[in-house]
Amino acid sequence: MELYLYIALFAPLVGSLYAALFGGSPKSQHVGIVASGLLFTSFVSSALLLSYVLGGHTVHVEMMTWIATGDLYIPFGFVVDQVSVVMMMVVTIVSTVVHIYSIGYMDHDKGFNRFFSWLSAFVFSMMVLVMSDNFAGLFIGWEGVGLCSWGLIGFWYHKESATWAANEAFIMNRIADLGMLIGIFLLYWNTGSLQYDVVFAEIGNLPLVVTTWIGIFLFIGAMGKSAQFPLHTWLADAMEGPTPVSALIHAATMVTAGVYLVVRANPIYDLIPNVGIFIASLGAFVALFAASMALVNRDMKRIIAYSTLSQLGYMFVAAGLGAYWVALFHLMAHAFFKALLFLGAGNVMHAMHDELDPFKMGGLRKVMKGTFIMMTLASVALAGIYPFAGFFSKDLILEVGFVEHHYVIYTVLLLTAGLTAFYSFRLVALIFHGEERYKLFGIHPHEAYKFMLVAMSPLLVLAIIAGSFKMTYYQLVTSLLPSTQYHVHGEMTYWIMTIGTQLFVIAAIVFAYKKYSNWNSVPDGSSKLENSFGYKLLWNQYYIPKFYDEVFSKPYLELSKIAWKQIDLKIVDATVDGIANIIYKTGENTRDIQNGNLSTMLRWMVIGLVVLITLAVAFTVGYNAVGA
Amino acid sequence: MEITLSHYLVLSTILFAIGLVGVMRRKNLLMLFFATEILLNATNIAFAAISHYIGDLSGQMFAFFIIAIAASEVAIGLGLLIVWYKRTGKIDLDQMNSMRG
Amino acid sequence: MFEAIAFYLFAALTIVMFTITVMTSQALYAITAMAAGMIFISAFFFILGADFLGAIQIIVYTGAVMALYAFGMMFFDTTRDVVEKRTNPQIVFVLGVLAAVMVVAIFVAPIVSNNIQALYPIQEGVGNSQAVGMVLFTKYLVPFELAAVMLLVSMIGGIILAGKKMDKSLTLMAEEDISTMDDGFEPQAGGH
Amino acid sequence: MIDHILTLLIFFPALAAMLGFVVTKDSMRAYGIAVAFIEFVLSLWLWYAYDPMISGMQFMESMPLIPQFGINYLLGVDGISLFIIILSTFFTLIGIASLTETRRIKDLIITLLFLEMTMVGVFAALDAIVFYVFWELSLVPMLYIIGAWGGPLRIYASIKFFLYTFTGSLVMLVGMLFMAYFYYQATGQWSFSILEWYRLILPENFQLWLFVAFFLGFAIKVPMFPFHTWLPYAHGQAPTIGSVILAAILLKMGTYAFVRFSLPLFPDASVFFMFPIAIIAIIMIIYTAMVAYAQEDIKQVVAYSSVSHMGVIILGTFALNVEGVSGSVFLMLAHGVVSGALFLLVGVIYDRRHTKLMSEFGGLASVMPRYATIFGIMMMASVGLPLTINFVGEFLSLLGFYKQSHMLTLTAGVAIIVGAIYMLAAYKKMFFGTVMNEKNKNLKDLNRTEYLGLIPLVIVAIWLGVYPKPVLEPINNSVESVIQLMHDKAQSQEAKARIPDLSGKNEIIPMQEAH
Repeated sequence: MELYLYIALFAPLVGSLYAALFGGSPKSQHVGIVASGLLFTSFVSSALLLSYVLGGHTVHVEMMTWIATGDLYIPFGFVVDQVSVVMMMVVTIVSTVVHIYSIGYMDHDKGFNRFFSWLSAFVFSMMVLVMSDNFAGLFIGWEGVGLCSWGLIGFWYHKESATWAANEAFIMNRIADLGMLIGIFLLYWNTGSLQYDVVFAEIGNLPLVVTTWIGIFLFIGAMGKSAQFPLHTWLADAMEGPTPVSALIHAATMVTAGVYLVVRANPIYDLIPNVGIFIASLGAFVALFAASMALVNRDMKRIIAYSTLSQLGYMFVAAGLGAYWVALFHLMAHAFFKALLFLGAGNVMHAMHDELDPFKMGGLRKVMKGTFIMMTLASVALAGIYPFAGFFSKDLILEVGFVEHHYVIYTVLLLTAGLTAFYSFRLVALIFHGEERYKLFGIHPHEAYKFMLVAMSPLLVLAIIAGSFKMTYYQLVTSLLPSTQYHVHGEMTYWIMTIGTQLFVIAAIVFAYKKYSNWNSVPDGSSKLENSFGYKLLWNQYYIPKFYDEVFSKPYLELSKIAWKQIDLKIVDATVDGIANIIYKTGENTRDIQNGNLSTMLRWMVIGLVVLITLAVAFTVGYNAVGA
Repeated sequence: MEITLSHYLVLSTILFAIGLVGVMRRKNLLMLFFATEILLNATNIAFAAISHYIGDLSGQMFAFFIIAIAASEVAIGLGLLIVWYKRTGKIDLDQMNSMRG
Repeated sequence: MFEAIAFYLFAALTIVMFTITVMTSQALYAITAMAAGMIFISAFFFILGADFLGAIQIIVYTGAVMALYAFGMMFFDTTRDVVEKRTNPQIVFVLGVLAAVMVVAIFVAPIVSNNIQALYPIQEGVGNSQAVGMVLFTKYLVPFELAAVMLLVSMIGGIILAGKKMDKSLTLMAEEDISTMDDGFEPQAGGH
Repeated sequence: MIDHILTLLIFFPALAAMLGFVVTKDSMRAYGIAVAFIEFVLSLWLWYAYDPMISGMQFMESMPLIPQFGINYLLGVDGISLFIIILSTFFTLIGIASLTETRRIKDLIITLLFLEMTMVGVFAALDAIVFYVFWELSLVPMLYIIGAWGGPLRIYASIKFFLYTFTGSLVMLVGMLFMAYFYYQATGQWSFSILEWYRLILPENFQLWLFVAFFLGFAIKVPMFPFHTWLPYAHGQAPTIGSVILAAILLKMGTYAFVRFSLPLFPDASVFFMFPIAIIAIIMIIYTAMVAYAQEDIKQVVAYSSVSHMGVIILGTFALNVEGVSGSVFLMLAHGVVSGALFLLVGVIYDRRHTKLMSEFGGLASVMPRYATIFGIMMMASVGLPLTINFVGEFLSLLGFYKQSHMLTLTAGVAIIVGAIYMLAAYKKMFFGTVMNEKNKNLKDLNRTEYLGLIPLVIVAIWLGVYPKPVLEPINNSVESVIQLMHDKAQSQEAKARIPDLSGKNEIIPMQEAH
């Protein structure tokens, strides 16, 4: 099984290096095919590992030493257990699909080879992240996905907005990574190791306050990667990257790494329920907060990105409340339908020549039947309608909130579920229904390549049926995660809740359809709604990006300039030069003594004589005085 | 009213001061030499006086050697002075600034 | 009493003479005053019982040194006033006095603290010249010889320096220049 | 021959440099590469012959120079100095191989070879006087390199460099002399041998004074805030090769000297000054990172980033535990490789455009993709991405210091954020966007000479990031003995508590190899 592990892990790396070999040369189809093939290999290996793990075994290998000094010992160790294998499956499935899809999507791009190099490198990093058996290895993957995300967001490097977004994403993540790093330091100095098994065995013996700090710092790391408030702004901006990237990185895998971390570190978070409550509250807040921004946005990809953010909030609610397996389940289900949604959006973008405003589309269902069906179904899944995947995972989270008696969280999540349904179908309605507004802009949309649609189909299937794996999944992961079942007490309450939720969501969908399916004009910012305070607030993302720009970015640049021009040059360096100048000027001024005039020299001689003799006398007197 | 060592030393001091003033005041090289002679003589008095009051001949010896030095100094100094005068036609200190730094 | 009178008299005379030497603008006055001052100083030596030193003082200073100066002055214009630029006379005086006081302080210090011992005590019943001779040719023989050599060297040095052609380097000159220079030299600012 | 390998390593380049005067100008480059290559192979041989399980000094050589004062020609290497020596020979080779300078190349190569002698000498010397001599001698070739081949302000920059560092070293010399005098007082004989000094336990107040004296010399060399202002000028004016050597090796002298002198000689003072120095280090990290962000000249960005990284090294050194000190020693190597490479990369673009202003560039990624790739790799290494060489050092340094102070490490950790900010911003300005400047449209990508210099650095940067063990293990063993020595010598309670006691475990921990 170790062989499969290594294949699953390194096949993407090989693909990446292969693509990198051709990085500088113009597009070559084989690069995409080879990379996708290797990804598929990785997927097959993961599937084999899954079947092995289903048999109740786990694989744990230690490839080689990485860092060993003092008491610190960090190996390159990999573990395939019930949790990581789920993640591996998610990552490999989605990335295989995205790779194949990208062959079509990036067809006309100059950087075709480079794209595959980055994309495969990302998968490799992600695999390292999920398979590592220690926190340092996790951190390698953690930073690795950050790097690849940087490269892929800024893939079209000639675009200012893309490179800006790339840097923003990287730096925001770095801020969070510092928290994570500190968490790792704390773990090491308190448990003496970074191996999961050792740490989790030791963690119970630590003082609660230390555990709390560890939990907080690790969660700060998770907040960055999973774009939780207040580090959320990068995710929406990251949509500058090519759409497959958004599907893979900013929906299905990387952003869920934070959830994975919390799930993985569940023995720590089990000990600190207070931090858990905080995580859950933040998650609920982000769920609502992001959904609200999605309501008014007019950028197709950003809407989906906010929805991702919102769903991540759901996952954190589950993880924070201790329902780790639920969080992981939602992570999985979400990965499938959200990736599908993004890829569909990619098709639309291609058709619309990179137009992103859904108000400029409309009626596309006639030309893009396949995409229309897929996106609709994905939206249904996202909204959580029975029997789609979203229903099983999302409703479960609502139940968790209810059962754990966090009714506020429950209410917020319920409300968010409605909003989710609304904005998802607002999008679908605007894109696929109504009048063909795109004609105003002289666009001739066309359906994507067939094979792209075929490539997307596994995701579609999974988005529909993933819910049915619930019990198998439950049995699998609960051998590692706490196996709490969340059942609402009382049959009646359960049914009322479930059906009520469904009705609420369906109502939201119907409302969205009613409002937008017959839309016939492109808003120009003059309507009453668009000028209302609430709309503006949401439109400007609560002014948070502006706030960051004004409060952090600009002052930092200003401060840096001051540090350089005022402090470094005018104070520090000027002091040094000042000292040198004093010495130089002293010499310059005292050289008049050496004016060559013997008479003056004689005078100086006499002065020197007087001084010396005075000193001699003074010291003699002083010495005698002391001696006496 | 006995003359003590202090009297001599005070006298020596006065003469030395005169000499020093001369050294500093004079710009004419020849006059400067005169002033140095005064300095030497001032110390000579002190040496002789101390020698007398201590009852030791060493002081006189020193004075003796000082006289010898003074004599050779004059010989060499005057020689140099004459050479300088021949070259420049001046023996003014203020104009000897070839050692300007 | 006699000693005191002599001391004060000669002290006053010496100071006056030397002051004239330092202050006058007439070179002739200066040299004359100094010669007189030297002789008066020798008087102190006699008073102090250092007869030999007194004699030397008169011979060497007034005889040799003054004569040298006098000869030296023949090169220069002695009738003219010595024009000198005066700068900061106060400083000059203050410094002079300070230095002198300090020198005295150094001289006085060991005497005051009485920790000086006579290395070559003056013996009773032996004349000064004899005593000086004894010390000079025993303990101070080497310095004495050195002083003699020094005087010799300075004499030679003086002669050569004052010699006529010292302003030209014979080693660096061409043959014909040397042969033609004998009658060519006159001081540029000849005063006589 | 192996017995005298250090002498050979030190004086071979000098000898070759003198012979270089008779080599013709055309073949000088080949000659220089050959000499540097032989020297590099010799240093690799040193590594090969080095026994990583012995923590003490190896290949010791001793020859009395002035026996009356106990000054000996004493050489030796341990895990700490071994790799810096290899780094020196490596960078001299890389530097000469990728030399693009055309003016008076013969003189330049001769100067470089002399510089190599002094660098190896500093790291191999175990006698304070020999150390000092090489330490000061290293200034002279650098003065020439900056002053003769530098930019418009070269005279100012070189003199500033020389006088500034020289002033600091003089104070250090006074410290050394006093140290020897103290040794004389204590034992009745003179000695300048560092190893002998190690045995001496100084009273705490003496330690403080001596520490300060040594500190001044080292801090200026490092350079630590606020003594860092000579560095931007030196880098700004120096030719590429000068900057490379300066950043890669010469700065390491200061940090190396901290580990070699300050820590083992003055353990109590080290503990006493730990927090003040940590605060200076943090100022270095954050403040210079901000200054780097404000720069308009790409070379200055790299120069200030050097200072910022040196801050992390200092922090690791004063963690005073095995993790931190090993990390800082490793980071010295890492920073050498990475900043050296970055300066080489800046040199590449400077050769083409004769400007270093970032505003002149933009969009280079499309014109010079390979250059952009290598620059990107090195930038990411500089930012401290895992699996690159810098990360190992930074991680260990910060980890080590975390044991001493939570808050300060948290603040110092901002390094990874601010480092990313200035580097990414600079990269964006240089490489991203569209090509606006006409002059940039037809720039040539890297040529063979440049690959020759850069590829090995890329390989090293990644190899040691993925598998640092061959280097880290000897470092670790030597650092352990230093830390143990410090613990044994420490007198104050606080120092005993701050410096871990390793005597409980075996001198050499058997490393469990992965199965």
